[in-house]
Amino acid sequence: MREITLSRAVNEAIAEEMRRDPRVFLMGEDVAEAGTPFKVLSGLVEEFGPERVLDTPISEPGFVGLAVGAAMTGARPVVDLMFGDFLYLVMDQLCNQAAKQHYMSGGKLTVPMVLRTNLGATRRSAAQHSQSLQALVAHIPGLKVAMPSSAYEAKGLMKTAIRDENPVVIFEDKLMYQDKAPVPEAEYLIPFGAAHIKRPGRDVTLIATSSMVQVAEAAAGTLAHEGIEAEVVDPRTLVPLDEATLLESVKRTSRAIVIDEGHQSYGVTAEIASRLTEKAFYHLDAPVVRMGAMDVPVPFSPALEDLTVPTPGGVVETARRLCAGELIHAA
Amino acid sequence: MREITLSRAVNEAIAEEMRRDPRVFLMGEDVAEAGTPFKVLSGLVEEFGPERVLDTPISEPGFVGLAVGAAMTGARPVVDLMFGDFLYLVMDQLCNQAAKQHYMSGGKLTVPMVLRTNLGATRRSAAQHSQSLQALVAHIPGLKVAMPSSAYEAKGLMKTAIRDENPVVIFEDKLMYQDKAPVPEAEYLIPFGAAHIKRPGRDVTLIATSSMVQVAEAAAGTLAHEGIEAEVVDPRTLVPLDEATLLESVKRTSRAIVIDEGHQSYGVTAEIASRLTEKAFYHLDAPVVRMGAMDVPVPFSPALEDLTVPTPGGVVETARRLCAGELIHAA
Amino acid sequence: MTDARTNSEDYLRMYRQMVRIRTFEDNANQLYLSAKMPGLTHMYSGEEAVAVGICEALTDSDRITSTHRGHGHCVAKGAEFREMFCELLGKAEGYCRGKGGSMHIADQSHGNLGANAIVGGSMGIATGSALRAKLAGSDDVTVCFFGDGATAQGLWYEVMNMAALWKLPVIYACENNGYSEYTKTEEIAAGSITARAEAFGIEAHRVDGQDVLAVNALARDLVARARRGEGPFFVELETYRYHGHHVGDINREYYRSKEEERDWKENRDPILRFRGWLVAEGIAAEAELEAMTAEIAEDAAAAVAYAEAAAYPPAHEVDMHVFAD
Amino acid sequence: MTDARTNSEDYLRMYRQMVRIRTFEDNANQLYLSAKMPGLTHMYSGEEAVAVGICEALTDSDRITSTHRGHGHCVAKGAEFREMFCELLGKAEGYCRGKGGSMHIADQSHGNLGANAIVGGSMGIATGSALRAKLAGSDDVTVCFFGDGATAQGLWYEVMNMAALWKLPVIYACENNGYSEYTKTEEIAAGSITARAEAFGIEAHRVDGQDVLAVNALARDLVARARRGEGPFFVELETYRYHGHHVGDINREYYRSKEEERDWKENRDPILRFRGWLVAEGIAAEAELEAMTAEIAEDAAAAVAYAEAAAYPPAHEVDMHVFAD
Ligand SMILES: Cc1ncc(C[n+]2csc(CCOP(=O)(O)OP(=O)(O)O)c2C)c(N)n1
Ligand SMILES: Cc1ncc(C[n+]2csc(CCOP(=O)(O)OP(=O)(O)O)c2C)c(N)n1
Ligand SMILES: [Mg+2]
Ligand SMILES: [Mg+2]
Repeated sequence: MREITLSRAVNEAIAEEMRRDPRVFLMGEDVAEAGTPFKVLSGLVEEFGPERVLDTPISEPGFVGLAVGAAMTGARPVVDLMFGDFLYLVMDQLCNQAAKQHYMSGGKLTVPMVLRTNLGATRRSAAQHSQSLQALVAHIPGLKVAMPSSAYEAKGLMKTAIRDENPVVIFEDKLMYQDKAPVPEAEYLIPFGAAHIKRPGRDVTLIATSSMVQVAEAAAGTLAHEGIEAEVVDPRTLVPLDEATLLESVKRTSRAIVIDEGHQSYGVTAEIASRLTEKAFYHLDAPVVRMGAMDVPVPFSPALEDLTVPTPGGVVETARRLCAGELIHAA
Repeated sequence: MREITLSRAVNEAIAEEMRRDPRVFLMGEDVAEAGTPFKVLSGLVEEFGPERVLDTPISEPGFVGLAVGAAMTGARPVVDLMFGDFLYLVMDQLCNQAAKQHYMSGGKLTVPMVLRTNLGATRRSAAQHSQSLQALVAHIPGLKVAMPSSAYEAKGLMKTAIRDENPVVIFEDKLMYQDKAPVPEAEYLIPFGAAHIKRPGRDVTLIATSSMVQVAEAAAGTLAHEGIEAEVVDPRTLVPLDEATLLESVKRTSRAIVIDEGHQSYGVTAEIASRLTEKAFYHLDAPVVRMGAMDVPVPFSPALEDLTVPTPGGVVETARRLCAGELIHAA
Repeated sequence: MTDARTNSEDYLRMYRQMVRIRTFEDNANQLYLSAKMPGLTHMYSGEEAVAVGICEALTDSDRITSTHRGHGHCVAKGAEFREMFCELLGKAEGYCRGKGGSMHIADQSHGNLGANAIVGGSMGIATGSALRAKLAGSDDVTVCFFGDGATAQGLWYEVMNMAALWKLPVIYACENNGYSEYTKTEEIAAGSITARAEAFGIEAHRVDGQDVLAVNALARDLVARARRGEGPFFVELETYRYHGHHVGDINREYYRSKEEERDWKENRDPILRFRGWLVAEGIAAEAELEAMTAEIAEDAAAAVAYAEAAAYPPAHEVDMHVFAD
Repeated sequence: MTDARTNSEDYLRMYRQMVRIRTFEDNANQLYLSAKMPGLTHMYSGEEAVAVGICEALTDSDRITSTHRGHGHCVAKGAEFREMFCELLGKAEGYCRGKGGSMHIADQSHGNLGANAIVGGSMGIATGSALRAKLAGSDDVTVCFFGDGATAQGLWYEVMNMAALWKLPVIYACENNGYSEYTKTEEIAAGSITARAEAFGIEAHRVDGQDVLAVNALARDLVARARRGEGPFFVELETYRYHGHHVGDINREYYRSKEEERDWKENRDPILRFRGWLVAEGIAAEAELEAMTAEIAEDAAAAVAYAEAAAYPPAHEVDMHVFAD
């Protein structure tokens, strides 16, 4: 199968959906000629014209608000939010307005919009351009949250998001834009709420999101050499969350590590660990281990930044101890 | 001891600190003559004058931004955010600016400010005036988060917050403003990170925040009649979190229910449950039970709204089943 | 269209709509005072000429966005009493199945995209609706209602800039009733509100919001021009709310005087003024207008009774409508 | 004070500061190109007269807030090369112990409250600093630097309103370099930027940002008036950035032409212009200025070398400074 970059995959997904449905349009800062700073959207304005690929002023709350209103009245906007860190600016439009319209109107209004944004540290971008804020939006009822882990997921989830009748937030890992993966030429969609077993294994389950799937896979590779067969499971969407697949895996392996690049405290790993514990308590050999980012703003210095996120080495070490029964004594 | 309302307690705390420290000032919408819609701040403008009790325009991001700048340069602002639901509007100023200044500057800048806001549903205020958004700010490193559960805590925690060198978010329960509790005349402070055992018990630990402490206490009362001795523990601050006291209790009772009025998924209950599970796994008779608000926007209709939050009845029922060993089989 | 609105039928319809709003609000206030209504609500009484003058210039395919003080816009845009009262009481037959209540009442079928409990919160929505119209090549216009207090929200400047850059068919209608909550406008708004819109290259107007004919004439003109792609526009409407900020705001002398309130009610009431004009111009007789008022009062009473007796939504609806399929 | 700044010493200091900024940026760019600098950074070259003209009107107790393009402000407000380069390289001796980097560089000791990676993000901070000055009865002034693109952030309008209502000693300095990232200002800003400030009753000025004397004269006047309680003020400074949006933005012909860049560099360079004037007025000889430039180049080279050799912060600092005690 051909291999394309994550960047290309997102571009294809949006282009295909724009060809299919004239109501779909794109807006954001420097999305047209510049094709975004990450060049993900290059070529789209040439095909679809400046009416459907709209360069906006630097007004995040404003243009997200416009997207909500456009979506409520029949359009299907895809909004580009250049950095996930800017989510803070649009929380009111996203969480008070978009997320609640359908419910508040008793089902009469819908807000079919997609907010594309990103996550991920270790790019030396410092505290305001490196955050992984998926926990904030996953907490708000009415928002769906997708976390593609490779070009394949990026394309399939984006297409599903654009067709969804609800506001969807998609987090791409900004360090993965140039990473290639096999992506079929033929059209496909990836349903929301369907976790994917990236690598089967019987000894320990590594549940990892987005950027952390690569970390988990690298760790699983190393562990295999030591005779530990780690299963890597990618939930693909946080909302809806495919509890069944996660539970099935953990019940089989009896051990789990949850890895996410958001801050650990009050974050994504807590929710997933809690659901596993609630529903697989007596299958667990040890408490579910959480590995999130450190609870510190992201430091600029490379010497510090690399310490703040989960690494393959860290996962290997933890899995090794977990499988050796060492973490049992901690609790 | 005299009993005063939570509203009065907050008022006293702020007045005392304003008398003590001329750098402390208050700002927000209708905080002066009107004393806020909840009348919590009545009388302060009369004592301290309009220069230290500033009525602002309806510009939440703006005035929170002003507070950050004032705090960075030597003042100690207390900002009134009329409804917790407006947190979405100020997230950038709070989370990108206030929370990170100290870290980003390598310890040189500090932001000693307090953001007073509220939480709580069942007031028939619908989806945009009823949210309990503590999980969002607890997730962000650099912010402290206090959750007073009665007039006593409201006063002691507010005074500590005003003296803290960091940005602190305090959530008051808007349904409790008129509730009275014994509050000493003499000055006192309540340290952050010190949980309080509100009621001792040996059979099950009810960890409850803010509004939910009353719910837990009511449940404990009922349970006592049935011979179940529930221990009610109030963490009082989510950040810092007093893990030690929580763990000590749970290790003693072997069973825990965590109750918080925020949405359950990706919320506060997940973090607390996870920490208990990680560090008291082998002491637990059953998985820690989480009781958050339903994952739905808050509905207006009283017939629906009351179903969305934890109630004493619900806690009693859950505790009963937990103590009877019924929840063991669920997992 | 312009002609159609200048005939007697249209005048009477405007009058009727104004009286319907006033009557709706009196009943809503009564429901609150008799503890039959859950929560609080914000009365539109006194501002009727604004909503009616503007909405009468719109068709059902034109959209509006409303505010926390939204009953007037809702009635003016064509909503029914029954579904409105049901919504205010949290009943299943309400416009939003009881889930929205007063602060989120919406009426899709007549183009009302909904009240909003976030001050200024609908400015993006209205502008986005206008963007959709432009992209889809549709000629509908969107009116964004908001109060003077809402001009302090940064969002407004962001969306005005985009509306001006892209020539969107949106009209920003600022209901300047002199107060935001318990504070006078001049204490929280520096400079000039019209100048703020003009700075973005947006044509701005100021009009007496108590004069329904003046409001309607301006609105018809601007709506027609917006349809032709000459928008956006800004209108500041000078008006007044008779009640407190919300129904529970009873003692308000600390922020505004009884004389001021009396002056507006006695000398500038939009309904009385229009009524005087209708009679003086021979368009309607006093008795006819009385009868209309009485009929509306009956309608309202019947709708209230219906709503009081109506059923709450069943418990299982609590987790419906979180997501659309 | 006014007099003091019109003598030769002050002219030469301004010249020196401009050259220091240019030199700093050339070195920073070199560090990037030779892959020695982590991350990206935004060059201030071409805009030196803005930062220097304004900061030379300030004292150490006056505050500024800076932007993502912040090295110029930092140097102009008095910072040292060594601590700056250390910060850019993430070293422990940097102004922020390596934790902030280029986009968050701050220099407390000289009143620089910091660069900001959120466009417009420091507008509240600057205005709050001015509020603190007013409340504390202190006569310092705060200057808020931001770009033309930042005028699209709603926050600006919110804080201007409060600054105007409360007469705060803050000066909003908009560095209009014609672009926000890869988009021309006229495509994203409707109407007039000065009119936007004026609508709030704020006195607004436009000045040639390549003329350090014009900038400084205006700044001295406004700073003095702000100290006397006559603020706030707004200044739009017409300027140009020579490099790309950031150091990695090399191929930029799709959004601006080489001719345009050449024209600004050859005909409007703030350093060349000022140098010509200094020589023509007999304030300095060419050779003297050459020597100054050479000396600055040496300083910079030494600082770069120092920073390259300096230590990274130790691992244990990673969770220090999350909270202050
Ligand atoms: C973002 C936000 N801030 C504050 C409030 C509280 N609040 C509700 S109405 C109101 C005053 C609004 O004034 P104005 O816009 O003039 O409308 P009016 O009530 O006068 O019709 C305020 C401050 C809110 N609902 N939303
Ligand atoms: C809130 C926010 N939105 C977008 C960005 C991405 N961004 C960084 S600089 C920039 C352009 C800023 O333009 P301007 O304010 O004119 O400053 P200049 O770069 O021209 O100095 C943008 C869009 C950001 N950092 N913050
Ligand atoms: Mg008003
Ligand atoms: Mg610019």
